[in-house]
Amino acid sequence: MSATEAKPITLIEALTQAMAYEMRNDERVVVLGEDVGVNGGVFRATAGLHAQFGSDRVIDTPLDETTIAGLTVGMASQGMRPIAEAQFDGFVYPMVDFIVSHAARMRYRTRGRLECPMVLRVPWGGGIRAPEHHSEANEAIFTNVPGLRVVMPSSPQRAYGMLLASIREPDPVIFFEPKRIYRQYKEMVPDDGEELPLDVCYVLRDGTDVTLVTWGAQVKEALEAADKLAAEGISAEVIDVATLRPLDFDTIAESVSRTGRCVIVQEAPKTAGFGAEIAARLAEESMYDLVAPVERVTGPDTHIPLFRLEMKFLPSVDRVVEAAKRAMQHG
Amino acid sequence: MSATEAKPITLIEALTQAMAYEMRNDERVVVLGEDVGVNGGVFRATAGLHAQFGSDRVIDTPLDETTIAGLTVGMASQGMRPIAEAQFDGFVYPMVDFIVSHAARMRYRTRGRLECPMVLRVPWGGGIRAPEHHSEANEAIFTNVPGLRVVMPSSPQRAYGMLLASIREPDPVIFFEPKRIYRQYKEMVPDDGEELPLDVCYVLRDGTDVTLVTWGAQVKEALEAADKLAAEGISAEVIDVATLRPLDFDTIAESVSRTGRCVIVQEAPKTAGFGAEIAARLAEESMYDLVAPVERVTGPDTHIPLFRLEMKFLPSVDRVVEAAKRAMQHG
Amino acid sequence: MTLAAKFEIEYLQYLGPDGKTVGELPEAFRDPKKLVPLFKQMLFVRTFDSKAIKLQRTGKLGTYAASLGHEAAHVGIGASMREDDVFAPSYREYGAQFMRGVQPREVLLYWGGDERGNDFQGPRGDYPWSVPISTQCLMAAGAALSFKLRKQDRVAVACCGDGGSSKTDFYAALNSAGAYKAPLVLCVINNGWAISVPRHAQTGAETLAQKGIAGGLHCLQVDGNDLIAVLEGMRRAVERARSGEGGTVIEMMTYRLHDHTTADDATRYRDEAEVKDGWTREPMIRLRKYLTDAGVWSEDEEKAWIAECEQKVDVEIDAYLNTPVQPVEAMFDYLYANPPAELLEQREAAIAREGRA
Amino acid sequence: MTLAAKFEIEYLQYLGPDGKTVGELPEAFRDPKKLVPLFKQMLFVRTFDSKAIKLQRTGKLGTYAASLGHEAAHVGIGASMREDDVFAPSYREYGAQFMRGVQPREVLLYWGGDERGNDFQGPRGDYPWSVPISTQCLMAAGAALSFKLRKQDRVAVACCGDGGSSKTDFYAALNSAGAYKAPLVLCVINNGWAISVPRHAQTGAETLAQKGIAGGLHCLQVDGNDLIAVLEGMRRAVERARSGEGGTVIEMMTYRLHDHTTADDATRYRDEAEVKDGWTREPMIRLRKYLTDAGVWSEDEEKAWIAECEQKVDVEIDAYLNTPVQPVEAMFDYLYANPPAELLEQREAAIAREGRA
Ligand SMILES: Cc1ncc(C[n+]2csc(CCOP(=O)(O)OP(=O)(O)O)c2C)c(N)n1
Ligand SMILES: Cc1ncc(C[n+]2csc(CCOP(=O)(O)OP(=O)(O)O)c2C)c(N)n1
Ligand SMILES: [Mg+2]
Ligand SMILES: [Mg+2]
Repeated sequence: MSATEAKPITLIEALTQAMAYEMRNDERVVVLGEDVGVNGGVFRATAGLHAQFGSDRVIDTPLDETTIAGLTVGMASQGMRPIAEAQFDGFVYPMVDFIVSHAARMRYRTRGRLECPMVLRVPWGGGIRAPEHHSEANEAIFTNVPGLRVVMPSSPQRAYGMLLASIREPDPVIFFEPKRIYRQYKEMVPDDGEELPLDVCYVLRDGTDVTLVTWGAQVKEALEAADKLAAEGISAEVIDVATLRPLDFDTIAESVSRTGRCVIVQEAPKTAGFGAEIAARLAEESMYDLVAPVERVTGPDTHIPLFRLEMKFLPSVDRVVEAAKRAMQHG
Repeated sequence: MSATEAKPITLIEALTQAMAYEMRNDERVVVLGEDVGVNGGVFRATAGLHAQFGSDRVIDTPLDETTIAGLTVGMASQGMRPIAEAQFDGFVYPMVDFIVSHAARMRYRTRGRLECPMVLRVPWGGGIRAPEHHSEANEAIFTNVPGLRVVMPSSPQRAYGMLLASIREPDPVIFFEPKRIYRQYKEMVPDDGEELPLDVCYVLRDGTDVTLVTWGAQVKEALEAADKLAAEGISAEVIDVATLRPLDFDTIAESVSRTGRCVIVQEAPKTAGFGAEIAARLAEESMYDLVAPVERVTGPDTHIPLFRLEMKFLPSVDRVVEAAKRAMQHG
Repeated sequence: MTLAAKFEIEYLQYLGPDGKTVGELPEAFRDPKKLVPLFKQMLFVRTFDSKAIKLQRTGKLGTYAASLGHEAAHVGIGASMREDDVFAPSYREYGAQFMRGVQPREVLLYWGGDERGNDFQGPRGDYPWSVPISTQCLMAAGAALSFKLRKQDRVAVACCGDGGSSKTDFYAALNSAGAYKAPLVLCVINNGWAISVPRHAQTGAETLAQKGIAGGLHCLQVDGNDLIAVLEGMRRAVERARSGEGGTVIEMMTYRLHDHTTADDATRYRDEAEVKDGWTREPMIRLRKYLTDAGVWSEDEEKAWIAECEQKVDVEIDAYLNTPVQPVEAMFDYLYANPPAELLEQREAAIAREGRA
Repeated sequence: MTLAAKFEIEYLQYLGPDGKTVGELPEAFRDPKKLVPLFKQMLFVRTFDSKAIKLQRTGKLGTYAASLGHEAAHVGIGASMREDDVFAPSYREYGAQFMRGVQPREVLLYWGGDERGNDFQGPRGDYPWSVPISTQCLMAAGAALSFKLRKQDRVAVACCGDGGSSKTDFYAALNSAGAYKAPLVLCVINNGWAISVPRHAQTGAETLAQKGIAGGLHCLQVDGNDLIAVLEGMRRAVERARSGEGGTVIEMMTYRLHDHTTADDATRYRDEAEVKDGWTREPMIRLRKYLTDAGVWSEDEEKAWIAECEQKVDVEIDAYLNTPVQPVEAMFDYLYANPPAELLEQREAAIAREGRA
């Protein structure tokens, strides 16, 4: 076992560290995907794993996402714990059938006879000046699917702890990785094998006037917006949803019960994105707490454009600030 | 051209009638899918079309949904107007990649150089005692995807008019067909080639106390619930969403501005289903109109069970009535 | 002309439709006595089939997919596997499954709309029935890969139909099994039809066996109505797989004598004459003739055995019919090993609602 | 042994790495003069490539996929098509595309992060670049089917890589084209690598050409560094398709001399020696030698032509660099022919926000 290193690491390094930890401790764990082997993944998430664990544990696949998904389900249902990598968000669509029709219901349809403990890692979202089909915020493809867990960590520590928990989880986890913040900043992440829960939202900043709820890369925008708002005397609470499914609505509701206002920040296009679920829960369960209409700050209802324009698609700090101020005009 | 027939027809007959009408009038229109030819489709939606239009217009495909989707996009982008059939809802998942990555953005990514005028017909939902994977309410897979239209008619007349409009639409349409009501009742549907708009909700029943909003097979439950509520002196307005994307929220908002209460009825599992979007819009735009929390009556957050239990999964009239009454306790 | 590659695909047949042997029998299956238990198994399946169809016709079963005509293929497959191998069926390979310990009542429960049908009491590692066509082939490739990685002496066997051989998942299975030299046997049960779509409309390939060439798999075509050919083909394929030589695509030529399922009406799309012809080539007649000629089977034995089969099946049918519907909470159970709190709340609410109803 | 089927796959090579002919040249390509414009096209592409890479290195272009080493294959494909045929590229077949009228500035716009790069001013019916691997093959099958149904005398040609030949969409394309005998030519440009994954890890098949057998397509393997072999292979394939005989899978053996894209670092996974060897077999040297030996090309001509190419490319680069970024509303435009009201509202809001910014 490698010694706990005492230097801060990035989010993507935290992912590598988590995989290596669990591979050392559970030989059922294997990694598979395109270019995950010698190359260490196009983002380097699996860097070093092939050298450390060999070709029977770190497996390059033929170039086909249906294949990756199908093999993963096949292996998981026979007692392995595969971690599959989708090279980019835009390439998960061919995996949808196996995820929805098999992974998400292997346990259910066999009454527990077979299970499907797998993790699908998906580098997620825009903002890295990538080519076409490499920048999709498509979590809503999975959030209405029963039997899945859908998570999206947004810090090195949460990435480490939540990936460990996802690998250990006996049911399938869709693990979105906000690639824009893969290397945004470093944090101390002790390699202690401590997992984090897969059913809680994180309050990253306390506030009293308005609750900013978001996940993934937009956590940064929300925190910056909170700074700006503070400068104008508005106290914003910031919540990182972290696990979309199952949603820890209690944490959000509790916050809104104090602030009375909620701004949901979502990278995906607005209509029927996951933010709608949070707004819906507020409309059902927090109506009497709300003093202002719920606000959604999202991508527009179009495809994320190629990179010359993509930053105009993504929710900006300014738009979050404006929405919060609009909310402040009520109540 | 066949004479307009003067007898009432079912929803599925209305679909056949619409396809035949448009195939007579636009030779670019072809039908393709598994068993759509001589067999007339497993639900008989294409019955008679092969005899009438021949193998070049009514095309049996190899057994592969990826193939159906890919060929359809290929044909549509070369000037044809294909109507593809997914045999059952549970088999659309392998089509997701072509729908999302290509159909929904062919025009967008080529700046209008190529387009993708296609219809994907999807027999949808539970309640017909079908085998596994044949009863899925999975519209949320598509409702967060820009560039698509997502429709779901719930009467023979709307089926006819909306299918005509969908075929004529220059952009891709996902056309969900609530199979439980394929043959539920008949209506006079003149074969006059008149299309219906793809961006309006239908108010099926006026009311003043509560608005019941639904789509697909649950329209029946909503109407029956309205009857029951009327018997108890509660006046329910019933709205058939009919087109999920683009959503005619104005009609819903206008209704709620009068009733102050909204019950959303959705067959799909609750979390992050399309009902969430409607609730979210209410939370954003109708907060000051609402006198009661929004209610969602949905399938539970699990897979629809096999048919011995499936009716316990589907939203029942009683649950809609209860939700409406809960709403009536407010305001 | 320089050749980049060349291929030949063998066809196996040992027992003609007339029950006479064709060429020399393979070593392993020369003793007709050894075939008797398999013939009995085929008779059992046929009995089960006809009773299941009747159950459906009288409203006591949902849609049912019969195996009529496929008995030699299915039983031959079942006979070729070890207990700890893994089987990935489509939805009608009862012959193979019964031999692996699946109970007839489970088949009935499944088509009767009850998830417990998939909870096979016998082969705990086998895949459940797979309605999404050919996805089982790719899961089986994953299983085979996991055997190879863990150095387990096990083979994965998957079945799909002629229609299923068009499915991209089938291609993904053979491509990946080939890439990894994984111990996979893909059985394509070519019964001529995929619901209403005839074999020739599925592909321009002259055989379905040759699809394996695309992935570097071994390819074999056998008379799927000839139990001996199925056994010999499977023996070769399974041995190859077990010895690390890689996977095989084996096409078994048979015929679907029944409608696709009880929800289908084949008269809409297929000629009576073709079906009639199919009956002359079906698997039981020839095997019965062969075994009777060999003196290891008789009409009396058959009568007695069929009576026994009927009794056995009736016991299973009773067990099925007397299995109470699952309680409402069944639709929440087994969704997650660790169900989220919200789901448990929905579960409680559903139970409470039942209590009230 | 009874055979179910047998197959042979031909390999074509006419020009060895040394520039000497191998065997008899095909009728249609015996006149070396006719090859000169194609060689010039190959030189143009190579010039373009190196300038594009430089642009990327200096931060003026996004990720770029070079075509270095693939020039014979790409140009040979482009030369074999008619204007009204349809081409479905992956993302690096500039050689073919330039011949069809795609402008270098469009390539740059695309990799420069601007959708207008896909709005080819030349071949209006061609498919845009296809990042989702091999999906273009299946769309091309749909195009081919539509030509057949409408009795149009047109052929669809798609390209994918060795990696792309593992993709289920590739298999779906060959399966359906075979089923419909549609006029489709599938070119598998086997350059040895799919990013870091070597050809042998993609499949157990000894050639990629043989994948066509799975769908009953004609199969052919050619030396993809030999322009004449590419031309002759394509001629046969396109003629077959045009005459209604059906589709072909044609594997072109070449080598990726550059990193996968500018975002890749191939030294992480591939030997320098292999690349060095690749350079000895690349397509320009042999063709230059052959044409020079034949007296139809000279060093001086080459110098002059390259100078011309550089100028041409510089004009295109200028055009690209001077293309203003699209206004913010571009991300709403062309999403729908008839945009929904709500989208138009979002569009207005975005424009208003820009005005304020
Ligand atoms: C993905 C998918 N698409 C469509 C269907 C509907 N369907 C069920 S069986 C069948 C035909 C299967 O034919 P074949 O593979 O030849 O098997 P057979 O039924 O003849 O045994 C079809 C189209 C399905 N179950 N799954
Ligand atoms: C569906 C999909 N998966 C993954 C990728 C990422 N990717 C881009 S190119 C490539 C390798 C392609 O290799 P090959 O098909 O041999 O073509 P080449 O780049 O060598 O020309 C991969 C994996 C992608 N673009 N699309
Ligand atoms: Mg069949
Ligand atoms: Mg390659």
